[in-house]
Amino acid sequence: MARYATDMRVNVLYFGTLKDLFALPHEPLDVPDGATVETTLSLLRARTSKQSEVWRALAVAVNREYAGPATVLHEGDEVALLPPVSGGTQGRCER
Amino acid sequence: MARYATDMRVNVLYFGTLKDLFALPHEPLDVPDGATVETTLSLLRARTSKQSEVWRALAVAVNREYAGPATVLHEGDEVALLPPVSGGTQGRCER
Amino acid sequence: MRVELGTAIIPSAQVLEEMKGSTDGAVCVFDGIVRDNTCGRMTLFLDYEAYEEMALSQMRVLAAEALTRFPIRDVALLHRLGRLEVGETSVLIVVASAHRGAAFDACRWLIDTLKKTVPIWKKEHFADGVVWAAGEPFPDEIVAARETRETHE
Amino acid sequence: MRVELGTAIIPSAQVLEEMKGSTDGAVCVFDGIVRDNTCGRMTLFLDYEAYEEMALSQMRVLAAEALTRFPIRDVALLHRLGRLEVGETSVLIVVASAHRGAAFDACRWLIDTLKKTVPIWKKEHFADGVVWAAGEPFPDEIVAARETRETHE
Repeated sequence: MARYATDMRVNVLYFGTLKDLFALPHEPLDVPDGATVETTLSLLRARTSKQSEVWRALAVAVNREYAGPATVLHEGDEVALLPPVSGGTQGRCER
Repeated sequence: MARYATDMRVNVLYFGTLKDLFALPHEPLDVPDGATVETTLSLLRARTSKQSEVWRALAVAVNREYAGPATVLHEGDEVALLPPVSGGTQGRCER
Repeated sequence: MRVELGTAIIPSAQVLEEMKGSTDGAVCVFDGIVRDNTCGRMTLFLDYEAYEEMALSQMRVLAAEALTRFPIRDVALLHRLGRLEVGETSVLIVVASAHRGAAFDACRWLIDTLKKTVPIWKKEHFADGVVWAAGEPFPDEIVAARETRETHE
Repeated sequence: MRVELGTAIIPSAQVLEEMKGSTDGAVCVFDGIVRDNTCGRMTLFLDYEAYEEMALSQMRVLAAEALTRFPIRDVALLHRLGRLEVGETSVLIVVASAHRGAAFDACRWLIDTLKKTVPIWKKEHFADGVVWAAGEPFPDEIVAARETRETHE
């Protein structure tokens, strides 16, 4: 992706299944000035094929706090893509 | 209390405040043949004065099982008078 | 199922470890300990006494009923008697289960039911006096005195 | 307040004993341990990973919120990371309180909320394969992707 003068750079972090999907734990990403969480997700989503499930229940943290889709990003932000968490012990069986 | 030919003897056990009230942990008691838990409680109650509070919330166990007022007693039964229990830890403050 | 009633110190930590099994995902513990006060009144120590034979059998009935009512694997239910100092455990409940919801539900049901139905009483020795602790009312089905009261008062 | 996230074994029994205070009447513990199976599928071990800085700060927020929401005295919240064997503790919650109701309520709220909001994931290593465990859905207020999904699908 070319970098324009009006782009800014954020650091994207992948966890859980997303880390496997993108085959890396984090990467710098150039996004348009004024980009939101939603814009960024769309950009990333466009780079993968057919993995719709993982995108459905995703949460995003910006600088280590949960952030809604309309959140505006800034140069240097840490943007983490978080699949549904599964700490604690194992959950119930789905039957 | 005189013992009649038709009386039977049960063993009465006192716990908690009742043990203090009767000033002993247990005693044999002669009750009429066919006496119920209720009859027995009435007999005992007649022996004490003004201690109405303790009788209100009493439970009775016959031979180590909770028994209702209509339960009929038999010769040799173990009849325990139980004030409200307070096992576990201390309860809430009543304010 | 482990049910005990006696004067020995309850080894909470050890019971917790011993209750864990390989099919368990959740262990819920209730450890009831002697507070240094009741409603601000300073406690020196407590003295627990029981209708021992009945209390132990009631505890066994409760533990067995918990195993029937809730999808849990195992239960420990221990109550101590005699003189207990501040900070010591009077009652310990441990429930082991595959899933946490049942473990919490069973543990809470056990302590709530024990406190209303198991014949154990305590004398509170305060800095300024001694009293039998007020118990919670018996559940309706085991109040023997109700009809007596209504008939004779 | 004791909040820890790391690879060291969680000493459940020790934390339980250390959390007891003289004003406490009730201690409620949730000890989450690694089961030997998930829905009948045999587990070899689990591998927990976290967004560590965020997970730890979220755990601190939860513990502090529990102390505000419930009338309790103290909270311990420990989660382990890395490879865990069957029977080992992955999460430990201990709540100490004067009364039992609050201790139970806070303990359960903590594990339920932790499991939905603290960024920790686990890979289940089964005898016949490896999968990321399916998490519970995020609470509505933190699902970032909802509008994206609706707009772009």
